[in-house]
Amino acid sequence: MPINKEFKPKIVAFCCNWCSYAGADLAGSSRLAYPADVKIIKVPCSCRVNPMFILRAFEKGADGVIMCGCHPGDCHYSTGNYYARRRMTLLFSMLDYMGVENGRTRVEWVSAAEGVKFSTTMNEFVEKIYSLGENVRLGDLRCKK
Amino acid sequence: MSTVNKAELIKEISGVNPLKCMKCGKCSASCPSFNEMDIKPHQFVSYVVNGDIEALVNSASLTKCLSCFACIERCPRDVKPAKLIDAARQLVIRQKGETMLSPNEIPELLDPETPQQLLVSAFRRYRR
Amino acid sequence: MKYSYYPGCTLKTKAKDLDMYARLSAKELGFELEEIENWQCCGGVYPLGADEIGSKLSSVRALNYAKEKGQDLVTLCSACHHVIKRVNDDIKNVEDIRNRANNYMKLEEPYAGETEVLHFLEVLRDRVGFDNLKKAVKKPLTGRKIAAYYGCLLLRPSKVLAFDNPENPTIIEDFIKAIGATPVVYPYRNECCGGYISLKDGEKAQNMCEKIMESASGFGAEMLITACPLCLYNLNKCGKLPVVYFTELLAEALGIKED
Amino acid sequence: MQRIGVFVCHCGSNIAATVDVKKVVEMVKTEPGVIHAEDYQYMCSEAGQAKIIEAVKEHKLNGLVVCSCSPRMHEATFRKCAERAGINPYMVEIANIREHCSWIHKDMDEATEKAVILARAAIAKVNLNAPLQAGESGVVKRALVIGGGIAGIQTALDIADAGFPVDIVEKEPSIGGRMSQLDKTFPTLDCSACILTPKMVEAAAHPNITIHTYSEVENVSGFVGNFTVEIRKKARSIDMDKCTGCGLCQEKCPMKKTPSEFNRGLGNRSAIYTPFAQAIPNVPVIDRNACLKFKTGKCGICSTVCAAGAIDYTQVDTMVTEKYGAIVVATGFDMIKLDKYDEYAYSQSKDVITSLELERVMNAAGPTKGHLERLSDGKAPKEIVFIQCVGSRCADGRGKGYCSKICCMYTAKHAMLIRDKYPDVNVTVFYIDVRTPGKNFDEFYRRAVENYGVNYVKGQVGKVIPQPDGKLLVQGVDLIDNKQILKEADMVVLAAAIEPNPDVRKIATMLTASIDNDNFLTEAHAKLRPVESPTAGIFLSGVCQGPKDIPETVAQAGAAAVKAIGLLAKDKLMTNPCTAKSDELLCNGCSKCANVCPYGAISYEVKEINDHGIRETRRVAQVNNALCQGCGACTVACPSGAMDLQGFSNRQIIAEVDAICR
Amino acid sequence: MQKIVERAKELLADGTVNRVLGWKKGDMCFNPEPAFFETAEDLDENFVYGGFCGANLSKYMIDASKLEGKTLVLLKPCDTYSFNQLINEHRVDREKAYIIGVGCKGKLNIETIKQSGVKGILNITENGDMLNIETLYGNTEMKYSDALLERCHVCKGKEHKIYDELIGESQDTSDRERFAEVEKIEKMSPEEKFAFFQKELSKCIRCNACRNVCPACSCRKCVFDSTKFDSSQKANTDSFEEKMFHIIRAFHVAGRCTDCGECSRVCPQGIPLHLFNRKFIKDINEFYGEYQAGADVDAKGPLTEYTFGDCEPSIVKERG
Repeated sequence: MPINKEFKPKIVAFCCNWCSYAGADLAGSSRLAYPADVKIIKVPCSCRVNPMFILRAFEKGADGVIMCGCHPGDCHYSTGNYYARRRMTLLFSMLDYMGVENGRTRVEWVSAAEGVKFSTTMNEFVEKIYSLGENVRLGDLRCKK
Repeated sequence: MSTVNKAELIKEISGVNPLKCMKCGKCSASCPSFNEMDIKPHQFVSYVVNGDIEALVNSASLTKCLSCFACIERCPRDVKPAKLIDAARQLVIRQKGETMLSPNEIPELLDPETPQQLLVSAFRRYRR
Repeated sequence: MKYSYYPGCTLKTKAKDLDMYARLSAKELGFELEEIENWQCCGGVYPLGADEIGSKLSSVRALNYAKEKGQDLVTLCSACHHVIKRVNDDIKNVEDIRNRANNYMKLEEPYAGETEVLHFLEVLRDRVGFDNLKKAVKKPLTGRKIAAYYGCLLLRPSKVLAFDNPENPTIIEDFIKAIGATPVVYPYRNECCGGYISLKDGEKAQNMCEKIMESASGFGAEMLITACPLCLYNLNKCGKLPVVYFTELLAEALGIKED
Repeated sequence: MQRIGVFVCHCGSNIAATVDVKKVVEMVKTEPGVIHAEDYQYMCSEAGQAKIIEAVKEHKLNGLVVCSCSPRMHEATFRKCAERAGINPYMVEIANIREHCSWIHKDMDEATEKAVILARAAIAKVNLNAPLQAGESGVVKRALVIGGGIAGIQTALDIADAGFPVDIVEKEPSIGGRMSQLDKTFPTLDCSACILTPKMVEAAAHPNITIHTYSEVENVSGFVGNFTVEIRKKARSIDMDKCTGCGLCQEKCPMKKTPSEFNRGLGNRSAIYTPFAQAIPNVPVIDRNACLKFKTGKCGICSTVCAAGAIDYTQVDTMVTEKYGAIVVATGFDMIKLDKYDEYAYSQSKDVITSLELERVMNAAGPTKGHLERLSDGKAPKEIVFIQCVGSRCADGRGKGYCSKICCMYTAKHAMLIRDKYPDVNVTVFYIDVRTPGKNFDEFYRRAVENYGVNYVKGQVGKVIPQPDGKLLVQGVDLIDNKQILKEADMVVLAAAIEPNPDVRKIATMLTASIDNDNFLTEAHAKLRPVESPTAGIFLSGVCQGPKDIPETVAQAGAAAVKAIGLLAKDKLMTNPCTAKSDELLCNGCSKCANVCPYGAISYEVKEINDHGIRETRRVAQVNNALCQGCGACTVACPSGAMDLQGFSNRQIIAEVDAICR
Repeated sequence: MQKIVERAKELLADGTVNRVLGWKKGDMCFNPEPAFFETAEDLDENFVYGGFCGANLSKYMIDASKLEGKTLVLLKPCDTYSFNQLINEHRVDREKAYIIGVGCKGKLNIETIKQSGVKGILNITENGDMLNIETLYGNTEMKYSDALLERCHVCKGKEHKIYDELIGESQDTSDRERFAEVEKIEKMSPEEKFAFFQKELSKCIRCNACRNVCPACSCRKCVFDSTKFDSSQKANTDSFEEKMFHIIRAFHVAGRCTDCGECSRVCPQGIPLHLFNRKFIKDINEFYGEYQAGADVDAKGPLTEYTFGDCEPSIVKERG
């Protein structure tokens, strides 16, 4: 697929405070680069991520949304990511069912020690979004001038 | 067919996940045919895991297993070694068409009391 | 009370006693065994591969016959019981086997494991009740020391057969008590008799049966009873103690055995 | 409307080398709510903080955005700074333009653009921030320990020594637990009673410890720092104040055929009994199911012989209600039932026993007075077989999936003790693995093999076959020799798996403490908070949390005590202000939030709600701020959006999303 | 029907219940509507129960639970799942309801009848397995089973899950695979899927009928009407809004939706809205084990439960 040079995707990453946000910090302090298109929003736990936030991001013009949390079993709140996992599985399945490319959404478990994983994940994800191009199927076109 | 595929086939036919085995040996401790077997019940699992299917299908153990289900009943990991040996036997029968019992042999094996059940089950065990 | 009854091949030939005394006793105890029409051989052994289907169909036919009659299915031969009970369990719990079996069968209403499979002993225990059996006994076998031989097929795998405690069963001992005799408990009663191996390796089977006999007589048994024609054949070859079908003793205790 | 100040940090060149900080300052000035923006070399320095305080005063700011390093680094610094400037610390947001921006991007334009966007997101959030106040709640300075085994005793002693009153609730007539049933302990082989009894006495005599034996926890309410617990003291039928513990009643009791629980049913006890000689308290109880007086009304011998007049047949259960600041669970374990393992002939032969039964057999106060003998015929055994992992590491639904951890060591101990005392007895151990991780543990096991000649066979036993002559034929396998073994033994000892005390599920439910499928209580964090339950104020001691040997149990008991002491030492608990909050007007009362709350922080109240003038009585969710840890699981589970998280509200997060996607 | 009326009158008369929640005759034979009856006369005059009484009355019990005394409510087998789910969520008070489980042999869809080409319908009467249809242009007939609502073709069974007493016989009318339609869509390419939903959802006029009728959508205040998410109701300006609305609505009822089919039944534009809910149900069954909301009053529900070994969200991609 030809890559549109003009295309600057908007990518929202929800990171839980305890693992993934710290993993992103580690990626930073290890100078592990990933594209500037990714913007991180801190949440206390992946279970705080309401599917409506993800839909909202798409509505407002995001081209990809990724959620990161502690590895299952390591949640700071013991069980939060288990609930998040079910919620996101169902949401992603529904988006796929409606014809939204399933590469636009992703969940990755990143621990506070996995700076490398954070960076590789973001690089992969951004590359995927570039290959998919602009999100037209779920965006509110009025928001994307 | 490669050995990897054969191992997969054995897992499929048997429905057994050999990786669940913790090598405790309770199958071999329970087996009434242990002494007649060249590959022992607890070893079936490693042969499948290591893909050494050739040795397994050529093993005398194939016909020594009595299907008494003692190993299945007692296995603490739900591995069911007898099912693996059954699957290996199936593999031989299905792929090579080999049989281990010919009808010609039968008359001399019979005695007046031989029940049908014995013939039926022996045929099912030794050939298809 | 009427049950669908699956006799199996051996009960029509070498094990006629097992069958005949069961029918007579059933009548005496107030239930009836209605033989399934056109039953086919169960195959003798439970089909080996998880992917096999054809060899399970004869069991499914018998099971569906009972279902259509609205009856429970009663078996007598251990092998038939083992095969039919396990096939029924597959049909009930394994979707793939259920679908494939039904694809072959082309029934008006698919068979999904509705029939309950009971061994004759289970009928005595769970439907008639050993207490009631005891009351029906006319000639109690008082003083006779009898050892039960279970074999493999009725007990294992216990998750499916759910017949009795697989390592320490009591159903036949309770039966022996009900007909007035004294049960002899011995540890080899659930060990294998050698099964089909006796066809080609008679010696091996003999060794195994000897262990069983030795253990039983060591604990004071005078005779063995069993439900399986193949076990009876193998044990009899060893010849140490007499071996009979449990139904024969049942008929004797009920006073309907012709001498 | 918020009056926001934005402070962009250079972090020396860490940020300023890649992000055009001046440009960021210019760009954010036009954002809604922003009154003031400036940059500085090091915002976190004293001088930087002084600049913030100055700006707050000068521009009457009430919200701050600091564009700097990660909030994990300096959020606390800037919150304190805000407090000094006179604004609420929760009116501060950090835009992470170092770790998430300058350090990972090279292109200045790109990094600057991203920094602006991150700043905008923070500004959008602060626009919706509300001042939050950390709440306070009091702490009742008293602890409850549930379970009076070694774990409970140790925890209680440690808390009591720190100066806090502690109550122990034990359901049996005496404290002491499993350890009191043991003969010797590994790896030093001291006599169990010799080291346990002094601790029991110390606990009984400690001025800060109250022991409720023959008692059970019936109800728990409240939350960390302030639990209310109802304890049922079962009728003992003895006046504890009058009884002198002389033991005459037990001696004279005619009903002596009740299997002794303490001796694992291997011996009998009387209907009026103390479980063992060193029992604390040394006051018997009457087992009303066994007592002739209670069964038929006739007898009363114990009452007649009691000089102190302590027997009271009319006693009834009494309830004690007490308040506690902390609760420690130390409910311990029992052996699993072996009814599903009849291949080992446990129920068929008296000479097949469990390891705990062997402890009683070897104990001088046990049913055989410490003589090693067969329970069937009293003969001395010559051949003993031990079978490991009976019901442990099972995935077949018969036993437990976990390793019981203590069996390898106690079997080595048993084998060694037997070989030491009876050198003519052969001991064979069938094992799957020998697991000896612990100080001096492997050395201990090797001693059993090398110095005592215990025969370790790698392999399992398939069947134990009782023989007509009373011997036991053990059919096993030696996996190293690849041979099946038939061994005649006189005794077989089964290392049965251990399982948490079955009562623990009921207790966990009362405490809203989480519990796993094996009935072990779950710790707050497997690595970092191993002695705390996720439910605040509940601590875990001993095997209730997972299999442990005595040294580990005592260590964990001490750790649990320290955690409890740390809590009790506080006068007030500060609560995290970022807690969930339910909007009563929107709440359906559907319980979805409570279903996902890991802390049991959500309860329901039926109350009158004034819904825009309409008064209605309905069921609404209430969040207990002392328990809520602010994960937010409830906010998403809530269908109506009534539940929201303070500090991370739906609108705040959506504002960030919008700012990023703008 | 007469039996129901007689019994209802008895229960009103002896004070067991204060009112009856049932269906009253509409202006046409095929549009009866839910109604409360408080007198025997009202029942005699206006009560109706027949093939067109598809409306699920469970949701009305939320309000009825707040009224004085008990309400007699008539529930069909599938309605009882909704009622159970509402008990589970504490939205209705079991003590305030007297439930008569009424017989059901499948409910009729007037649209199906109309689509078969019948015009100018005046009256429809049930006659055994047939429907006699009087029209402006003469009489015609149609098989009852040919005019069923979509949901009746995937009937959950003839058993009432909760009731105080039963009147009338029920019948399991299922004759289609419940998930066949969902599977058909799943097999489409992303482009086809998108086009399908684009076409269906562009019909939406945002009348909120689906939301208002849904027994799971019982929030005091809908998130679309609240300021909590900044997603206040707006007029639809392009199909995007409708996508959001329907995904969010389906997600809000995921794990709680009993698949009662009311949303599709009431949609004036004929959008197959059940395809959203049923997709979630199918996924839940596949990922987390069979689950039927409302079958068990005490169930926690799949979205407020978890297992350690749950599948990862990436399964969506792997499944293709």
